[in-house]
Amino acid sequence: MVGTPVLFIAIPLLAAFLIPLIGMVWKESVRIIPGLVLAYLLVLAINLLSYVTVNGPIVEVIAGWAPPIGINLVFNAFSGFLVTIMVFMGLLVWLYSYRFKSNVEYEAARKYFLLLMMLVTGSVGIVLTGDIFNMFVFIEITGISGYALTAFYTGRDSAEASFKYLMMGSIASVLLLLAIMIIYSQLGTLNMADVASKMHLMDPKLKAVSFILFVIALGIEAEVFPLNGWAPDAYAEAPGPVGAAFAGIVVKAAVYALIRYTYTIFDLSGAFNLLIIIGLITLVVAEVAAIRQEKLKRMLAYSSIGQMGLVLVSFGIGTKEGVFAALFIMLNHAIIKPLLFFSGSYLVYHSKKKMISDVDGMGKLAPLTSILFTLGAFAIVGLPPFAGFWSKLSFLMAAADSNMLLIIGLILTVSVVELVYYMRVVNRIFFFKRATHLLARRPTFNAYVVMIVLGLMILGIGFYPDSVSNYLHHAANSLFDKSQYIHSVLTATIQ
Amino acid sequence: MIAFILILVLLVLMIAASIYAVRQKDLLYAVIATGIISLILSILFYLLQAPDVALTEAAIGVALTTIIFVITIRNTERMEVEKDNNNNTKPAAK
Amino acid sequence: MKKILVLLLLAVVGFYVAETFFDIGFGNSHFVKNEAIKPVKDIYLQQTVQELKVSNTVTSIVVNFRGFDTLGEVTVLFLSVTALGSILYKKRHHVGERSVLFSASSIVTSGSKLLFPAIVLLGAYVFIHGHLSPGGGFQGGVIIATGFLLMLLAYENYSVSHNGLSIVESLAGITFAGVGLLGFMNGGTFLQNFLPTGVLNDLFSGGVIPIIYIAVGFKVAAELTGVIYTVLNEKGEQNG
Amino acid sequence: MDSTYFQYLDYAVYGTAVLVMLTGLYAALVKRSLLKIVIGLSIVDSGLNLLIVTLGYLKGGTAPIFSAGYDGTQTMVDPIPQALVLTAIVIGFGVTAVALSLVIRLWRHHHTLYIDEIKNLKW
Amino acid sequence: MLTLILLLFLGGAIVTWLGGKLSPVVGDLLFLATIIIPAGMFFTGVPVGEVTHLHALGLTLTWGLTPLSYLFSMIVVGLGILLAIYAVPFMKGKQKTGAFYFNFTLSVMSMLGILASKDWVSFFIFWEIMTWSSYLMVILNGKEVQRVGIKYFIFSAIGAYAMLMAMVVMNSQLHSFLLADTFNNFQHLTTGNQILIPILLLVAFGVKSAMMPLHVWAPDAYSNAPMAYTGLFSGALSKMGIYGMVLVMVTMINQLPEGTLIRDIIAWIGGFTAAAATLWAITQDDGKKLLAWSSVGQMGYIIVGVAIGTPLAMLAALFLVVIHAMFKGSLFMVVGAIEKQTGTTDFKEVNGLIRKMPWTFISALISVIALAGIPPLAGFVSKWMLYEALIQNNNYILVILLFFASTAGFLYCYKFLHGYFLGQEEPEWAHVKEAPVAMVIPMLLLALGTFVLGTYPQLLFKPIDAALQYVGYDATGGRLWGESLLFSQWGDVVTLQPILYVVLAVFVFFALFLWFKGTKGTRYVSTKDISTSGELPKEWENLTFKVNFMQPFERAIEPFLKRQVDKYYTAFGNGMEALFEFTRRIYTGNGQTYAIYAVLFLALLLLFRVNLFG
Repeated sequence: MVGTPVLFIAIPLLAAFLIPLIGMVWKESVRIIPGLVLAYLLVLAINLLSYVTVNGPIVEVIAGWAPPIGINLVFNAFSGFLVTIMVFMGLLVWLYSYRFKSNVEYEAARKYFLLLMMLVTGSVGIVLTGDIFNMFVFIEITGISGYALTAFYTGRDSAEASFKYLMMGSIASVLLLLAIMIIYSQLGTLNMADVASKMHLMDPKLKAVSFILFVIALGIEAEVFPLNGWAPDAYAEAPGPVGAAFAGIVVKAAVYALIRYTYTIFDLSGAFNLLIIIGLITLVVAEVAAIRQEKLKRMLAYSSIGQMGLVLVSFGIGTKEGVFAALFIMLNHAIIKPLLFFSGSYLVYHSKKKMISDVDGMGKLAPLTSILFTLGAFAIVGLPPFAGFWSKLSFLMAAADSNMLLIIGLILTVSVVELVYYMRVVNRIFFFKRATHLLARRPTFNAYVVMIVLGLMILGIGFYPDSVSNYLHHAANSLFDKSQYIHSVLTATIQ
Repeated sequence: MIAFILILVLLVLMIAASIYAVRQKDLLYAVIATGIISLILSILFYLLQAPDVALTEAAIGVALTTIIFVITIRNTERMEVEKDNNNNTKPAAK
Repeated sequence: MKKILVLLLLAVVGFYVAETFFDIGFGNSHFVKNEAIKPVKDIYLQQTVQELKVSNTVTSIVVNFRGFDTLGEVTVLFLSVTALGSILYKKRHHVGERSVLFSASSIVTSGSKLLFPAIVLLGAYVFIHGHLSPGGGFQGGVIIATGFLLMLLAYENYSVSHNGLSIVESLAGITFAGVGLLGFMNGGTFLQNFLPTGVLNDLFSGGVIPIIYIAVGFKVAAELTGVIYTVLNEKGEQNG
Repeated sequence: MDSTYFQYLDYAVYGTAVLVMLTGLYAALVKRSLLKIVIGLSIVDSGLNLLIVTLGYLKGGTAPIFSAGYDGTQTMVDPIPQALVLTAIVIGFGVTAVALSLVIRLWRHHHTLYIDEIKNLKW
Repeated sequence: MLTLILLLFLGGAIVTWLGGKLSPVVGDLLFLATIIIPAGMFFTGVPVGEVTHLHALGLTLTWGLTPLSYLFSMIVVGLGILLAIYAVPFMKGKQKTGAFYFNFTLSVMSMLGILASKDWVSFFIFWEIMTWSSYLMVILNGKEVQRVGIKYFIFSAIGAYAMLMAMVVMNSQLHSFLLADTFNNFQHLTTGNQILIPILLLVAFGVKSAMMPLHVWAPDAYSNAPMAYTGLFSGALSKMGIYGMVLVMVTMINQLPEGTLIRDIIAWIGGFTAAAATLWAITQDDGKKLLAWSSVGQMGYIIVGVAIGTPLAMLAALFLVVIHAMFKGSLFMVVGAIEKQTGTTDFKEVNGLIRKMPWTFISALISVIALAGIPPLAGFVSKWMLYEALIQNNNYILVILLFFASTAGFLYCYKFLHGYFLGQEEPEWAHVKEAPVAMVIPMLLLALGTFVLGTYPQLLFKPIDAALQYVGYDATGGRLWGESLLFSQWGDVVTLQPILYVVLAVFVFFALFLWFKGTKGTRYVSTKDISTSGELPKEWENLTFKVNFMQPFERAIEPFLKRQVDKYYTAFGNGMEALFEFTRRIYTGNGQTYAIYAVLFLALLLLFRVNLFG
């Protein structure tokens, strides 16, 4: 083992505190240090993930108090998998915006990269932590970074989006605290594994209420339908890379939290049906709203919400195959949606309003970006042989195994809608005449690298899905094995 | 007995203050009412055997939060504009 | 219409939440009566005396048992300062143009001058004795920040060095995280105590807890001052 | 403090806390001024904090501080909710500060705090 | 070997595309190599029955050819090669050549892949690759991309998702994705699924084969794609639907008690498709559109044959599959050549090209005769056998319907031939030259192919026979075609040759006659020189006699034409969009409303807590 999970939190925090100091003497460091930290974390994540797939979960004890007493971090195949994705995406987002922000002043750049790093750290913390209240703290870290990043551009309506986000986030944190306290008042502990092992003792009424509060609170973060009003605004108004980070990192963490509560902590049978219902509604409404969008980023945002709905449905199936499919969709979404955000924000870069019609005829001006966007669009709607197909197939197989024919039919119908709006954009890119004479902005070298890496990953997973399926299976098993989770946490000792 | 009455009075005051804060159109008064809520809260915390929290609430809730609210009000507008008379007093949107 | 709907919804939500808490009960042990349930608080109350030699249990929880939360919490504050700076960021700074809440009379100004050191001392006392008596890093830090607030309000031209603030903030943060990492290197886990714990109710007791709490105190003080300073410097375009 | 009187308070404190929360939430949901919304949210936080601290209260308990005068027999109130509330207060302050800075930004941009005017982003 | 071929196609597609960026000539050469080399390897190196296994995601992908798919893959490869050769001069000087080559190659690859798939997953993968590559072709010229392209894609997606649903449902119950397993264990499915799955699959294949209510994409898509591709599109790609339909019909429907009912319904749909599409074809004034509708109509015939399902009907259908690919390929090439040389395909504008483009005319003539089903060409054989099968099966009304369609078909055949080639030469087209050799030869070859197959149908019957025996038809006496009157009466060796010789003699005689007579004595008048009853025509009035060529007829069928399915789909689509627009207003833009939603949701969940969590 090369490191321990706590470094995922400690190193970025240390760096965050160091950056203002070093920044005083070496200005470029404010851009470079977050990147170095994220790169280090990626190496760490990959190492730990390969260790975990062989040797079983790592439970890290903090402050020397074994789990029911102290806080602990759990790096198992499931959380490790998500952490790896998140850190990787964080690194790519950093790389993408490294030059993107070169015209921004030092002060703004420092804040941007700092907040970006903390956004990733907060999300990673949500996934890693084994403590209910600690998760709340990390949700707040993520939230505040998110609010600030959403409002980063002063010229746009970003403050409005950020305010909506903050309002919903505040409500979420209130409900989350209520739910945490209800659990604590009954079981006298805050440790997830401990709570999970004692959950059956809890009064079913209180259990249901606290679960509902959790669902609403985390649903707000996970962009579940009636709670996701903030999401399209935030995605659309945040800087392009931040939108990608929301789609690729933050939502994943929120969904993780929701799933952790549903699968591990609570033992409510109705919870899975609830997941399916809200997932379906989210999917349908989001896709339907996406087809009527006029702004590119909003369309992508709604599409992202829709995908999250699909993930929830897939988790709600409640079988191992369903979990596998859900993780696969999450992985693909984490790869594809950032690609769409990255390439899409260059396609409409020249325009102020960022309408879909602004992409008209970009195929000639920016062929590579356009083709990458098209690749992303094809992949996300699940056209073979790209990455999205395999996740869709495994999802449908899981659903069919559970005899959910109506759900399959509904989801496929919605997929047609999804296809339509993506194809409309692709058509516009390649076959429409340019409306304006503004010049397209050439992506920076870094942006090209990032987009091409993502494109190659889409192709790679598409042609050789087995490259990731092993990790996915481990992750699915690890989520499913509740008793093993509890056991490994509660018997953890100080290494 | 005294503690009991004190707590009851505080609770009633707290509710009253919160309702006042919500209904008051002058935001400055509303903010001061929230400061009062925090003050009552910190006394309640003390009575509920939570001196640490009481101290924190007193310092943060009463002093700092109120101050930044006041500063914000100074920087923006003092009166809340309600829908009923929006035709007359609502500042024209850009 | 909307008001009625909202009131209705709030009534429903309030009813259920209140019912839940009434079920939980007030003022008595509400934990589920079962042998398997061993509330963590008992362990905390026991270990804070036996192991950590910290008399204020809340402090020992905040700094040691759940010190990780506190690290996150100071990070939240740190982030909110950064966020504030980023949200209110303007290309040109109007240095010295500050919104004036009231024009301070000479009594206020001189009083503030006298009070300021006392407030700072009080704050320092509070966070140094955080492990012994009520109070600690947060409380002390907030008190110090209040002192600065007083100065800022009293003196129109009083300014706090931005760099100074961020140096203090960073150093304090590094101390916190660094002590955590030292524990990681010495004892095996992050934030673990690696110093001798001393005697209960002694000023120099509790191992690293006072150190961390003092760092937290400095950090909170610097951050809150930063928050106030940033907001104060945001001069409104109207009403000024 | 006489604990016998406290049995009458059984529901009063919880009830007040919930009521204060609801009042704040009402402000956040209905009032049109952005600042009023932020005020409402901070009132919700206050109510929540009261609720949590109350949860940790034990009748006849003392503050969880083993000061020199502690004789080792009294029960202590639950320290954990207090520690959590400590964290929650500070976080709440951070969020409120960010919210207010956003309000200032919106004021700069729109010159109004009337929320119905501030919906450039929709559908 | 099969894997290698598919990989060669795929790699070749990318290399072609990149090479085209360097220099157009390199792109052309690479393109031809990419099509011809793997195709050659396919003909020489792939034995029927060889099976390859691949693994992906815990699934096994199985590839191998069966006699049935071999029959279809010959169409794909053959048509692919000829159209590739044709495409190089066709695309010369046009934009987006790289994209054309790329998608062309991928289409050929995906079709071969479909035919080689022995499991549903790879079948679906290739099916979707085929869909999007052909979609990119349809919108390649950039005209009406949002309407035509999206329409095509929506219908393809509906079909594909129906197939996806069917296959996952089958897999969930049979635990196998293998085509053979799903067909053999069909009885193990639950009763509901036994009905559901064939219907889903028929929808999937019906879309691609342009079955009637699902056909609306076809005319637009066919006519909108580049003509060098439409041959493949109509000739081979739509046949993938037929391939799937054959599989479903002979395996699944046969095992269903309701099978005959489904067969009847499909047959009627097919007959209706044939008749209606023919009527539509007649009213078209654009060669592309006419051929597109004609393709839909011909697919109707094939569907009838497949749906009837007697050996003779299947034989006829499969025969028509092959020769339709040939003559329709040839005809689309003809239109492409005319488009290339004159720049338009409108009957009203082009005429009298017979002298300018004689070789094109000859291929058009032969192909049109084959299309119309006039002996001695191959079209006749298939139609005869189809009628015979229908009569044997007592489907008299259907026969009448098809007969009507067939007769009406003569009208558009004539219109096509006349529209382009006959009539007066306009001075406008004086400069027009014959198409390049590389374009003429493929179409001539295909046209002659229909000629040869009309004469020696056994050439084709043998592989069809093998295919049908593979899917379970018993051959009495080793050959199914013996059941047809056409062959049992006259013997299958000489068959139609006497007629052929007579026709050929007449043909040659007229050719010589025209040759010697020459064009002397022909009086040239303007095509617009017609009586106007004393009124002076306005400048913009096109008074070519071809305007309203079929007006009386059109007037007669007007009531039918009014009821287009397309309109209903459009109305449905608009309705949905309005609904969607309404739905998205949920996001009012007001943060408070969102917060109220959250509280509302919370209240609802709390109220229904008992229902949800007991």
